[in-house]
Amino acid sequence: MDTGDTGWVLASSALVLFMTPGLALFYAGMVRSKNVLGTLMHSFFAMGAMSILWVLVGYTIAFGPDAVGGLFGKLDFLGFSGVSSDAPHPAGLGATIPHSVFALFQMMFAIITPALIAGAFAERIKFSGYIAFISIWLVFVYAPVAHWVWHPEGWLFKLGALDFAGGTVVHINAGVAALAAILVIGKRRGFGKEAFVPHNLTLTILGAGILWFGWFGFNAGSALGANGLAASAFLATNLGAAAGACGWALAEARKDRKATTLGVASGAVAGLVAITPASGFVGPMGAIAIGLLGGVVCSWAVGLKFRLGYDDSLDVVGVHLVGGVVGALATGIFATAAISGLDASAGNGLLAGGGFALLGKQVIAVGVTLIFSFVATMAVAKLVDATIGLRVAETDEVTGLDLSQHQEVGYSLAEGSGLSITHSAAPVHASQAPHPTAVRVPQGGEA
Amino acid sequence: MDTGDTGWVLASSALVLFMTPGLALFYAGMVRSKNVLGTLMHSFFAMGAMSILWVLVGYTIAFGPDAVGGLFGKLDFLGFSGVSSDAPHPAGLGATIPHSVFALFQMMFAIITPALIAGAFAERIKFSGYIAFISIWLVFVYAPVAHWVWHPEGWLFKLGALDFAGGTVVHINAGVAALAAILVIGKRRGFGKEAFVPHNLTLTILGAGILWFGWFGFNAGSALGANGLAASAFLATNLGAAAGACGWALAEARKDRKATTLGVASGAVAGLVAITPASGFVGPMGAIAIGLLGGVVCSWAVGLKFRLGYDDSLDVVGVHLVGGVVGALATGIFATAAISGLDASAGNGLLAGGGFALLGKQVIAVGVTLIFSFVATMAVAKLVDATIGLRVAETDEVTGLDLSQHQEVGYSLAEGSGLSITHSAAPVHASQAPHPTAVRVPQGGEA
Amino acid sequence: MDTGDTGWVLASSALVLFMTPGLALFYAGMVRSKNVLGTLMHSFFAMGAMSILWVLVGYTIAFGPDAVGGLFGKLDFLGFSGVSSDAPHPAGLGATIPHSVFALFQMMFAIITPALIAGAFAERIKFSGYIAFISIWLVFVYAPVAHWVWHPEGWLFKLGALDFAGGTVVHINAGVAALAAILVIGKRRGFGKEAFVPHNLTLTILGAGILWFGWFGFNAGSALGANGLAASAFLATNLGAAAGACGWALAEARKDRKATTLGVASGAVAGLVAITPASGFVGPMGAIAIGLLGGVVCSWAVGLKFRLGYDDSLDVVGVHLVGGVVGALATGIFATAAISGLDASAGNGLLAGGGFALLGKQVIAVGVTLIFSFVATMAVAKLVDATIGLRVAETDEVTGLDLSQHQEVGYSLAEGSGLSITHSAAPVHASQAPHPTAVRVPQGGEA
Amino acid sequence: MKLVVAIIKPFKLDEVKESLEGLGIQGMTVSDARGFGRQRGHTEVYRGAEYQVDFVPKTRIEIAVDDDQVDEIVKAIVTAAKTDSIGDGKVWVVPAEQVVRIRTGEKGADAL
Amino acid sequence: MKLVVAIIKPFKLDEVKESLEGLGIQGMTVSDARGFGRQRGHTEVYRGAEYQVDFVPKTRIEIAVDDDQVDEIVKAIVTAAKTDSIGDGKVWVVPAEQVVRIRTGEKGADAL
Amino acid sequence: MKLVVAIIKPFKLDEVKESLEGLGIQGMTVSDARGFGRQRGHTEVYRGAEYQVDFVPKTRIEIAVDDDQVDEIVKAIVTAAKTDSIGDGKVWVVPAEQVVRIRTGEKGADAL
Ligand SMILES: Nc1ncnc2c1ncn2[C@@H]1O[C@H](COP(=O)(O)OP(=O)(O)O)[C@@H](O)[C@H]1O
Ligand SMILES: Nc1ncnc2c1ncn2[C@@H]1O[C@H](COP(=O)(O)OP(=O)(O)O)[C@@H](O)[C@H]1O
Ligand SMILES: Nc1ncnc2c1ncn2[C@@H]1O[C@H](COP(=O)(O)OP(=O)(O)O)[C@@H](O)[C@H]1O
Repeated sequence: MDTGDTGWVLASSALVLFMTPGLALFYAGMVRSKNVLGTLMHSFFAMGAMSILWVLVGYTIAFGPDAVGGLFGKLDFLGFSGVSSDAPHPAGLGATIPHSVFALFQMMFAIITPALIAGAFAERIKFSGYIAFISIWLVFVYAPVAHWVWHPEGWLFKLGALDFAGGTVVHINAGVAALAAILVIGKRRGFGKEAFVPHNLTLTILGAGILWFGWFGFNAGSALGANGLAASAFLATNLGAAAGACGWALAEARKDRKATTLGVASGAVAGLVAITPASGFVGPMGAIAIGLLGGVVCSWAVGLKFRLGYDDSLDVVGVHLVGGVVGALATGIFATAAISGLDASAGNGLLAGGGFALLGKQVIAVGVTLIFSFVATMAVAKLVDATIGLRVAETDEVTGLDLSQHQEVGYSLAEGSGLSITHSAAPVHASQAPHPTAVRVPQGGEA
Repeated sequence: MDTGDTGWVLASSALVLFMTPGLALFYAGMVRSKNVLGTLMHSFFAMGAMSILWVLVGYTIAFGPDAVGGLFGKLDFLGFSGVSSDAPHPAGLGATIPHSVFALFQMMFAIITPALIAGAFAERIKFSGYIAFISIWLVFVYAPVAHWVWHPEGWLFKLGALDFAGGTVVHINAGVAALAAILVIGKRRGFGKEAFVPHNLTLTILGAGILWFGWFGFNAGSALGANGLAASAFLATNLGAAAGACGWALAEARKDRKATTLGVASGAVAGLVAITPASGFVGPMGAIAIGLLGGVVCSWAVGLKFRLGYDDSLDVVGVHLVGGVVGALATGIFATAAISGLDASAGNGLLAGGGFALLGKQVIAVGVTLIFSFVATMAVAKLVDATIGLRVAETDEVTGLDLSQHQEVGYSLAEGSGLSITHSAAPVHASQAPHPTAVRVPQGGEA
Repeated sequence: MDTGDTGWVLASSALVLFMTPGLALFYAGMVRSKNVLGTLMHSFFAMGAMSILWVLVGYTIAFGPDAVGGLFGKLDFLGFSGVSSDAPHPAGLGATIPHSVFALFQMMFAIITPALIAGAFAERIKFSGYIAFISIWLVFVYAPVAHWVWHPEGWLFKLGALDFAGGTVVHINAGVAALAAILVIGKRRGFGKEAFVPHNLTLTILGAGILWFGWFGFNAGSALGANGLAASAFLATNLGAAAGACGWALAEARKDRKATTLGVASGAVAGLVAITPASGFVGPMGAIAIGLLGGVVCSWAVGLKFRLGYDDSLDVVGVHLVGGVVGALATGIFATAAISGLDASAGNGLLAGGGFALLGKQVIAVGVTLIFSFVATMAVAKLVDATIGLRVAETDEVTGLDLSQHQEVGYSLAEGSGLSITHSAAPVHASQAPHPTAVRVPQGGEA
Repeated sequence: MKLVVAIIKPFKLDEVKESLEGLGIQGMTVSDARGFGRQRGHTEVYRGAEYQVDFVPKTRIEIAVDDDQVDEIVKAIVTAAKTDSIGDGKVWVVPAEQVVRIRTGEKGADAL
Repeated sequence: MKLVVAIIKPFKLDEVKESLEGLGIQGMTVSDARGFGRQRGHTEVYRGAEYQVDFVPKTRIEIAVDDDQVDEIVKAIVTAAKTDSIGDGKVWVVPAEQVVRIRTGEKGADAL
Repeated sequence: MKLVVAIIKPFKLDEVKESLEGLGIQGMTVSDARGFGRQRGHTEVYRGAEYQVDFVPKTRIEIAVDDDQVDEIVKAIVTAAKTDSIGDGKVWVVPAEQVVRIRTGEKGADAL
């Protein structure tokens, strides 16, 4: 066990965990204020439920010894049994770090991926339905795909498809799941007619900053050590984000001569999404190209929902699905064995003289993930919708998720004093005040 | 000196320092907007004053060579003299890292612990009195307890009581100090009659996210190296937080079928508090159990203040005292020598076949800390109250701490333009404008 | 390559990158709400543009093999060509870490330094002009100064002037550039007559917390390894910040008996600025002294703008220029070879018995940087002003940067529903709604 | 001249505005308000403590109009703002002795 | 019909509301305002620069009432809102020519 | 007694306030409003989608005054609030049947 490698992957794990509160803010700033808490909750609760589910069963399906044909893992690591802190993962995932460090690093990916989906059906999903949906999705959709792509015996891994830090497993997977889910859940009341504008972009910009920061752990941590590979992944990550921000801004500037703050933040995220699968395989120039591509293409893709008429509230499809596909394919184009240290046959993309071999594998990996995740997610969504229900009642949607799902409001800035209190002691429910009143307005709520 | 271990503890120190701004936000979001800055100030100023006090005198009392009977340290490290950057702590605290790294890591704990207390008397404490209170408290209450528990010659350490990262030293200590302090300071005007609702929960959720992130440094950093122990502490920390969030949410759901965002954030913190003393001693399942326990018990404990009638503004007693006790005792139940590497006699709790030996020691450590900290804090609070004064004037409380203590307001969102300025040059005080005016409303203030 | 050192510098690079979103918030909270996004954008866009510019050309000018007389580097590293991930920087900058790690660590400095300047001309600069200004400035002002001071063949380096982490290169450089720029751009409409008060100090406090956190990477990362030097730089950084916070608060308390939250946050930043050049050269007591000095002097310096009549919106001159000079000179006074490990002749300042030798060199370095940066920046500003233009139209300034430069508003907290939407599909521009309306008020905008 | 004041549900503002524009109304002034009435408020829960909020968000519209337009305007507002559920709000009319347009100093009907 | 408008200190709203409910008042509309008057404002300090704020937060209450109730309502408000310290505020009464309940179209007293 | 209501551009509040103080006006009540009228609003763009905002921020001033002061006050407001650009706003006057100072119970002119 190398202390330097172990320390770096531990630090990276903390960074990736921190991405989820970042995502919470990034998303929450874009919804209307009456849904700010409900949106924060989608990410925050995932930190709770997904962590536990991962330990109990998710991890072993993804990274347990292959059960059959590279499709999913055996249950050896159920409840993290046999996940040692003294020895590495038996299959050599992170040969210089304890198995438990690899497992907890992966846990952070299992938290944020389901949380990413939540942006698509923001402002209208039922909280109980949401929990059921992401829980089933983690086990039956995320874990298997992770096994295919990242486990040495996974069938896409053996095929030779490259995904350094989660282009297919995380972004395409979450993005297409988002599409399937919103087709089941339907549009928000007033979509396309009413204006749904971000209620607090300072949260969104801060969230984007936290995502950028945490993404260094996401990508450079995926080197599973503090080595040269981590260094080039780190560099590529920063350049992907930077180029994505510039790309989106340029696209906006070309269109109406004004770059927007939300655009630049969105572009950074799009660039990060695009560079994720490629981060350990490309050099600085390749990273800049991929980031630019991600920013420009996604800035166009977010408009599709209005044209095609699906309600992807916070553009999970436009940014994560589209950006993920851009990145996965670009990996087949820009990958350079000289950077990744893979042998030329496996690590060289089109421009590095590897021909179409790698690109072809990338196409297969993308296609398979798209189909499997779409179909499987559709099934999960329909199941939950038919049982617990995925959609809030119309009046609850009008009132907002904060009050209808959580009995809270996000902001009480101009609150007066002298409000009465219904009752104080937590468990008691009888009113203690004859005329209980409160003069505060639930921000953004409706009469 | 091992660079990997040193790097990890440095990174952990940064993470722990970052917890205090996180705490500032966590607390500030829950107060009324007229007190938002005063509450942020409690944490932020502690980063200033406590750092210096720690270097000057606090550290040597806690970690200097034992003076007498394991009660406190000698003054050898006064002003950090003799705290080397080339050699480890003489008593072998962190054998592979420089002494200065251990000392600065501990400095971060000495910052946040007093800041934790501030949540209890939020919205009514005088700033000057607050500074005096936490300064004296750090030296005469925190430092000695740290010596007892963490110094190899500390009497509780020698007794064999276990506290991996601060269940007794930090959370029970701060929690009971909070109780003592509010008994001296008294309730907020209107407590139990007026509604004191959080003014901006986005700050609180962000704060909780930062706390979760920083807590990895707090617990896994306490392994003082990037090793297997750090790995299992890191894992336990994430699971404690996750289970705490789920536990609180479940308790709420059982009660009125709605989980709240504030509840989930509070549960995560409660879980983190509970897992802190146990983090290096328990496996994943133990960590989940302790986190759940912490979340459920604290969700009930926060109601006590209304029943018993003490005004613990932000539930420091309900979360840190109660959660700390839960964790300290649970350590005696779930501790497993196989995880911590201690020998069976010292490291096995009840369920690991260690019998009641360890649990008994934990009970003693908890009891002693409760009594000492309560009595000593009561004395400190009464002293400060009798001299400088701890409580703001009633009109200042009505106006809010922001204006009355700091002459600022937190938010001026809808500010108009064209305000006149009394005077510009910082040091001058004579008015330069005949009719100085400003059309902005101090948010949440009162006429 | 040492994994511990590499991991620490990678972690530090992430921390320094995170400072820029922190700076964005720190600044954005202090402007009027109609400029909040424009101000966030100044920092955020720098993360994009400066990263790319650094890779393409900035880095090689700063850290390429010396071209002539220690003035600037050769173009060997154009586009990061020859920046290896397996071998260290040829000139031995970071002998135990890959060259690419050193290069990306430095990239983060190249992002935040131009962003620092933006605080001076906040609320009135044209976005296009801003981009042009910082781009030219990075290449022609920042990169050369970095070469002089930090490249082993840089002429100030060879002179023996000490700047551990950027007192001259970053803070004095940005501070004096700010002064030059605002002399070209001019004052905000209403400066000195209207009241420009911070619109959301919670952002500013959070930003200060993030800056403090990230600054550990900035200073301790500059040790380029996880060693004793990093340890003492880390310690000095925290003490500088702490003492700065206390210093500013004390100065306020002396003046009108009230310490302000903004003052404490500003003091922490001032202390961090002051300790930056000295962080690797001084012990804890020296660090406290320098931090105090920074806090007190800057708390006075921020008043100068009103006396002398220049409009330094967010006090970049008062904090970064003045604080930077304080720190650079203090390095000549408090530096101790025993801490830095330099030989006595080079590393001992006045108080350590080194006489005036070092102090003299510091004076030269400061003076040269002041003159060069002022003149060069003045030229850049005038050039951009004469071509693209630096200042927004008066009506745009009145409307605010958010709407006039980016067509966005920061907050829509009390938004009603039922707004119509002009058109949905991103690229289409014709109105689709007969009577498009929206009942939301652009916060802080004007009629 | 009269002053018509309407208290409506916020999400109805658009429809009201459009129907008034239909009547050739050139301007109006709107502000946020909160109403107390037959319509119930809601409950909030923070850390187990329950709070009853009796006030609900409303939008207040003020329109200065010529006497002869009052009735059609009131009718238009009532029609556009109606949801038939409790809390739809009120309209009242107050006499305005003079109305001036600041920009031009025009008085009475010309000021509208 | 009359319209009673009261400008009070925000923290007095509750007491005023309760005493009005005592008189059988079924509804009212409230909004945030800021007042300028004899009551002094406060000073704010940011980075050493001092700012004087002359306006203080107030709450504005509007109640449409039947003519015969006006006096008792005004009295009730004055009693409930009084703190005897400067800045307690004002109450004024304006004639209302008609009042309509949007939901039902009811007019006059029935609309309340 | 009369009630003078003015809708002005927010950044003009200061000048209006000062000129009223010049007339010996002791108090006023101000609130935020948004106006719809001849003055155009603005466009916002989020992720490529464009939104038209027709309402512009305005400030609403209410002043209870003695009958004989009405004209000079209206004139003073019009003069101070004028920028000669569209959107300067309106002033209207409404009869006030009584005005009471809460603190003292004083009525009429004494209440001001
Ligand atoms: N007497 C009144 N004076 C002023 N406003 C009133 C009065 N009664 C009701 N309102 C306003 O009208 C709104 C709707 O009244 P409410 O009684 O809830 O429903 P409805 O008008 O449909 O019977 C209230 O929220 C309040 O803003
Ligand atoms: N002439 C006026 N017209 C409208 N509102 C007024 C007037 N005078 C005072 N007010 C309102 O009444 C509030 C209290 O008035 P003030 O003079 O401060 O105290 P008091 O009414 O106790 O003498 C002011 O803040 C303002 O909102
Ligand atoms: N009929 C009206 N009733 C109430 N307020 C009005 C009316 N017409 C205009 N206003 C207010 O006056 C403001 C300015 O009116 P506008 O037509 O834009 O410019 P101008 O008054 O210069 O012609 C509007 O924003 C609105 O707040």
